[in-house]
Amino acid sequence: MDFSYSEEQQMLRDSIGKFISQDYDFDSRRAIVDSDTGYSMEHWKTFAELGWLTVPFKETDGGFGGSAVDLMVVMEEFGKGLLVEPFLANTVLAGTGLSEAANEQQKQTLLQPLMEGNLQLAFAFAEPQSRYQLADVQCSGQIEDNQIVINGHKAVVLNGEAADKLLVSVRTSGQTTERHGISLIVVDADSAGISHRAYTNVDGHRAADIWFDQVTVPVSNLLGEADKAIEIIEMVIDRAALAVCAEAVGAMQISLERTVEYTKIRKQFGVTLASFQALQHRMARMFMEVEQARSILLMAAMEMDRLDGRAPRALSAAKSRIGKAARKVGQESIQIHGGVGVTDELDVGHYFKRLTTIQYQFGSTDFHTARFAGS
Amino acid sequence: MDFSYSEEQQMLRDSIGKFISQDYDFDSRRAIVDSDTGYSMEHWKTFAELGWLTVPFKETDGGFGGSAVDLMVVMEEFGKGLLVEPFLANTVLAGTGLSEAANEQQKQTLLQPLMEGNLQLAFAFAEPQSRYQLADVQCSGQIEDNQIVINGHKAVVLNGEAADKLLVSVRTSGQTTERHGISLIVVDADSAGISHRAYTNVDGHRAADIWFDQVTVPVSNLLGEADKAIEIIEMVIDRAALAVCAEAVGAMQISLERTVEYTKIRKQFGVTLASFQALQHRMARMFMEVEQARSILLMAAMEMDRLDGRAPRALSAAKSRIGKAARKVGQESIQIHGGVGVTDELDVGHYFKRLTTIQYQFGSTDFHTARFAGS
Amino acid sequence: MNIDFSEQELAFQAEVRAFLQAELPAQTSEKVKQGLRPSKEQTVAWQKILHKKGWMAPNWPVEYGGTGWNSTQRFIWETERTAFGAPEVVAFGVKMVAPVIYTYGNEEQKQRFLPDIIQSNVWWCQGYSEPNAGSDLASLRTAAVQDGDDYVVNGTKTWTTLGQYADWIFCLVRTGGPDMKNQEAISFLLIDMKTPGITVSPIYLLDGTPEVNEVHFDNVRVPVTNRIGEENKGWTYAKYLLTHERTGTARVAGSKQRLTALKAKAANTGDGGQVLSENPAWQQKVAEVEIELLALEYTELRTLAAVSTGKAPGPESSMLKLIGTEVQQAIDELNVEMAGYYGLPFVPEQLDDDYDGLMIGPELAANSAPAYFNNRKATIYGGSNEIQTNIICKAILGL
Amino acid sequence: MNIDFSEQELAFQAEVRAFLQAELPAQTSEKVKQGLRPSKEQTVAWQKILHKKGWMAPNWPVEYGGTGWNSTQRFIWETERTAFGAPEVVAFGVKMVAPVIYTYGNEEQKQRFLPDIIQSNVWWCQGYSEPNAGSDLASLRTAAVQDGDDYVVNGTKTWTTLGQYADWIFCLVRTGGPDMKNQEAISFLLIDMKTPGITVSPIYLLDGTPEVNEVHFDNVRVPVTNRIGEENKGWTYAKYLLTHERTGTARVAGSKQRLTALKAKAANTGDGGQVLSENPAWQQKVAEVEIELLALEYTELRTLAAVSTGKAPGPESSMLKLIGTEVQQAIDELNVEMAGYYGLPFVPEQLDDDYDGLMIGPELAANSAPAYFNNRKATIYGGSNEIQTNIICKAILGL
Repeated sequence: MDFSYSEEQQMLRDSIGKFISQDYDFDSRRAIVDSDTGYSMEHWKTFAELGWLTVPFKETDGGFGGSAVDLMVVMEEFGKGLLVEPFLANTVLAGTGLSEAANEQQKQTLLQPLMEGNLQLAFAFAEPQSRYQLADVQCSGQIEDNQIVINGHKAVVLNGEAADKLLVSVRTSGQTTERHGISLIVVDADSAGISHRAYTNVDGHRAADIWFDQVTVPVSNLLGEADKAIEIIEMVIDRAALAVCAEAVGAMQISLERTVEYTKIRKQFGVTLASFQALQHRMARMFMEVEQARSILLMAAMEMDRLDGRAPRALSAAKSRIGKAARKVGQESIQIHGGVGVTDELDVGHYFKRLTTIQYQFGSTDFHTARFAGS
Repeated sequence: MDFSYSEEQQMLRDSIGKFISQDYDFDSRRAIVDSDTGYSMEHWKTFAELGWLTVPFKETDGGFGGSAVDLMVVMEEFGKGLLVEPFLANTVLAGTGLSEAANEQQKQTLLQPLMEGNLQLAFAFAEPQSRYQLADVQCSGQIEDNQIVINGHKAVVLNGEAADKLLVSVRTSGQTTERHGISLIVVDADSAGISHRAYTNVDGHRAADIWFDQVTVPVSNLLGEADKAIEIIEMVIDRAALAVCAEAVGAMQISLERTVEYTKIRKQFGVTLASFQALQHRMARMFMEVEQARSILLMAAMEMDRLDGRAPRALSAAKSRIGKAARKVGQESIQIHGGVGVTDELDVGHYFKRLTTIQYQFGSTDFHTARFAGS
Repeated sequence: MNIDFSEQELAFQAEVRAFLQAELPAQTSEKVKQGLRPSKEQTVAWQKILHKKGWMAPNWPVEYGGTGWNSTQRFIWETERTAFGAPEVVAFGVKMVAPVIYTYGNEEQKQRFLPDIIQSNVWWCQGYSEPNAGSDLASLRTAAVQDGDDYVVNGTKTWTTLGQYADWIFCLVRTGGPDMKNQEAISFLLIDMKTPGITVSPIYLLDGTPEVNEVHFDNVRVPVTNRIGEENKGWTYAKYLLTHERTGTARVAGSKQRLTALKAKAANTGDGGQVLSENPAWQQKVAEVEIELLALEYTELRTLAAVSTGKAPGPESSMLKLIGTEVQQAIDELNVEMAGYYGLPFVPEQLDDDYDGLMIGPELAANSAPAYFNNRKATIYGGSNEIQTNIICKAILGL
Repeated sequence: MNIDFSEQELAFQAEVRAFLQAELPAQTSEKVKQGLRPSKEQTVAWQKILHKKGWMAPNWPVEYGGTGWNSTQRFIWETERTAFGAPEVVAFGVKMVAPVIYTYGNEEQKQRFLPDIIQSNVWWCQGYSEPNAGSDLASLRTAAVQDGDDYVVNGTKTWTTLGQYADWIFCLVRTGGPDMKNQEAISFLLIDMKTPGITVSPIYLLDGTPEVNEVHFDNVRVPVTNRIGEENKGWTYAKYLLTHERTGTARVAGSKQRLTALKAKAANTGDGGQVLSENPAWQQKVAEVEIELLALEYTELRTLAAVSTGKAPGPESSMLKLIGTEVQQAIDELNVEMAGYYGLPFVPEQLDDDYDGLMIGPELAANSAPAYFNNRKATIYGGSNEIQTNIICKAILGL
């Protein structure tokens, strides 16, 4: 057993930490969130240059290594800075899909430019009715004469507006909620028949609802085999869940630090907030939440790298526990700050918002608790 | 809407309060628990003389009035004194069964002596496999030639040893867990074929497991119609659940008082425990638990007296909420007391024990939460 | 002890329902049912309808225009009002400053201010909190120095809810010398927001709305006649008001209405081939909130019953505020959870009355996260829940 | 970063398993698996087997008879030991007084006491707490006054676990004058329980067992040579021991074994025509405890990893104690809940080794409530969880 980071992992962590402290303070982030695109192309290029966009990919594909622990290192640091650049949508979601299912040619035309920062992707898997069941796919893909005709509606697609290409889950056979019959297809975002409504999420990330009306693509745009995509999709979503778990741990750490600092400065009734034992004990509980969250995150990342089939159970344990911690730490950080905590101007509220949305992405706390119990 | 006690209810409450403060202090109670029978026959006669044993019965049957609110008044006071006399087994469980299902002759021979304190009864409804499902009855009652032959095993029968007669639920037709086919039968405790193993429960009450081996009684011992007893049994158990809810509210009030008092006296690190804000806030939470428990108890008792079919839902709300409160208040009272709280010598631990068993009698907290949700 | 309504009470209930049925504007009630705040115009219009009916000020003494309702009637009114989706009246005038005016104000002040309040001609806001004071109201710094017939007020008030709409503000200001104890140095002033030297700047909350404001006073002249009661006795009046404010903060009726809506919606929300309302974890969570609310309803009824027998609303009102806000926030959170992925998009424009574009997400989803974020304030303002806990410790448990 | 065992570690695991398979007495392990305490004889017999194998004192330095295991080996040992139902060694000797003796004792004391501890010839108990002192260890009153070559000890110690079995007791006593600060007036004494003037009286706990005792000292003469280290420096040694004691209090392996047993039993427990393990509310509760325990396991592993790189076990051990005991108590409570009505009967005789009467209730049920009641102590003793929280506040958060 070994709990230490490798030298590469330490360097990676330090370089992201340095970037955030130098180039990604709270005001810079706010300007990015408020900008037209919602992310900084300049930063994105920096990420590519520093090799961060290659982290979750195998060395054979030209990546950094591709371990879950590597991904965890990156996302935890991103969480500390509340980064809104579309790393999750591109590198984690779409990237894992490509890494697992793309053929050599697709890797050349999609994965390579993705790692170089020259291609924007989105992974369109959720639908208005599907909630967290990945096999609940109504979006249809009719295969005929070497073509696939897509119809349907994909919900809350991260990076859905900026994406050049979409990876879309469609039903090519079988009934809604059947595991067999789901396929993944690469679609150009400017194909005829695609319309979308873009928006900013409450956490500052960009997303869009996307409608497909008789969108036609060649069969060669299939990612992996037809009808057999469900396991790929599950791997992608579990990976994304791990990523946001790590992000949450980073965000919680900052929330805790900010709260403890604030209570040491802020006075009420002539003494600092930190001198109230009732608040002290609640902050101690926040600390334990962060530590337990960090522990189960490590467990899940390491289990994921073992490739022995226990990853989904471990991931569900982590998502469930970290969801609980994110809720507690987020809510308490606001409550202990008091009035100023609910204002837009203080960063702690923005950590709270992200800690909230993470609870409901890629399976809610309850969903993963039940999946764990049933496994 | 009226939240005040009637004059009779106030007198009833005061007379029980007086009895407990004069004749039922903690040491007297301990002596009773440690005695052979586990209750005081002298006290029982006093209860009869003061009319307490008639409280839950209709005036037409010679009772005090029989409202759920009346019963609540009695049990809340009993809870304050942790009374172990078999009021719940006799008056509430068996008594409600008789009140609801007995014919005139049975009322004469059973209900009258019960109210007079001259007959000990027990209500044998649970079985080793049944948990909280009242229709899960395997104990069989074969009806043949004006006789019923009973075979089976009843679990944890309150007052099972002292009882002169047992009210037993048996399956006279249908399959296990079927609602139709269950009957209630009066059985002499000394009938041939009955064996039992008696014990004291962890809360100081007496109970027994009882085995029936070809026990034969006349058909006239049926209580109500054959095969149709399930609704009577449900009413009995809901009534008993209300009774222990009220008992819990009384017990919680004392637990809270003892804890608050103790922290005001007990010093640590040179100051009283009461001066630690972290403990203060936890005691405030205990207070709110007791108040919320009292409120929902009132609600359930009043709904039960309306007889419009909403009683089970209201009762489940109360049992669920009061179970939660009993857990919290009991555990916190021990923790805040510290070491002395886990010793046998202090009363607070005994309140904790009773607050624990109440959570698992007549449907656990989870059972009633689910019943509420499904109603 | 019973919970049945009398014949008279049932008749009152019928009257209330008939009134709401006939008079409540549909667009307003729709907005309320979605958990949104009606516009200033919608609010004032509804309050004028209430006044016409004579129901604007149930909390006032009859002599000033109160309804004379007993606690059961008020309970019926709140229950029905909420079920129909009628907006709550804005509290600052009718529920907050008015009781202070009719209790501690002089005859001239009553004549001058109360009619405009009950007729909704004047919008009031509250100037209590200050930057860096938090729940510690007694430590305020906004100073009023007498100069002839006026006070000259300087300082800043914050968390002034809907101050952007307000015509008048009631303020706690420091009139005593620096050697005087805080609580004996404070006066209660009524200030016209149009007075020169007042500027209002919005504070954006986590949901992006400028619901609260900072109000800056720069040499603002306020006639001494606008002071309520005695100089340096303002803390007494404010405390009276704080207790007053806390009753009713349980918002039981509102939470019931929201839970009903939530449950109905969950029965139509997909969840892995089933519906969310059949999911056991969801059921349990909803049941627990519903049960807590049921208990709270009876805790409130018990308190009201005690008040109606002449007892003052005591420290128990702290518990109503505390548990009431916890229940509200639990419902906020259930709404977010129910929305699933559709809790994420922030599309405030689709909440506008005149929005006719494409809707993102199902009903109740669009405002779920913003409402959850915004309403974290509920456990902070009006005396934070920590302060309420301290009150319970001191005043009830004697700790 | 990885969690695989090395070849060497796998070999060690195999050795541990083979040893336990061959040497652990069946009756002892059966008792442990039921959550019961083995008798004194069973405990000592097992500890002598351990000593024969050289595995009695993994926490000791090798020079005194320690195993020299690294943290992974200790983790493997604890996991396997618990899975097989081997009793924990009694901590007072080998884990508590011994480290103080070999760290602060003189050569003669080491020679005299350590062999009897590792060979389980002498049963030790602890004399720290006093009536009315609680978690405030520094405020103790038991006094030792020097008289010639002896101290004369007077006072009372309490919560002395298994003091009825003990041959020796280690005590904190007050040796300094009344003007000296508590923490600079305490010495650490080793006392033979057979010394005249010592009486032991049982304290019955909520489960009816006399697990702890009061130990009274009435002019008890203790040779000055039985003092560890310097006079009035005892607090230093005790603090060292307290930190030492807290690592391992997480009891992760024990809780895992109990959860496994609980889940197996729930699959055979009827629940309304189904089995309890299929009940969604039950599943969720068990899953939450299991997940918490999984996180705690890794929190402990992280701490051990830090220790193995040379860091002292720091204030993080407070968290291990705190969450570890909460998890233990959660499992206690699940056992009671699983028992349903059979959680009620108190039939302690059927837990005896030689009981052959009728059994009331299913396996695990009989001891469920007594164990739950008894183990409420877990969050109180060894420094209450409130004290651990204070340590986290001060030492980690700097509050």
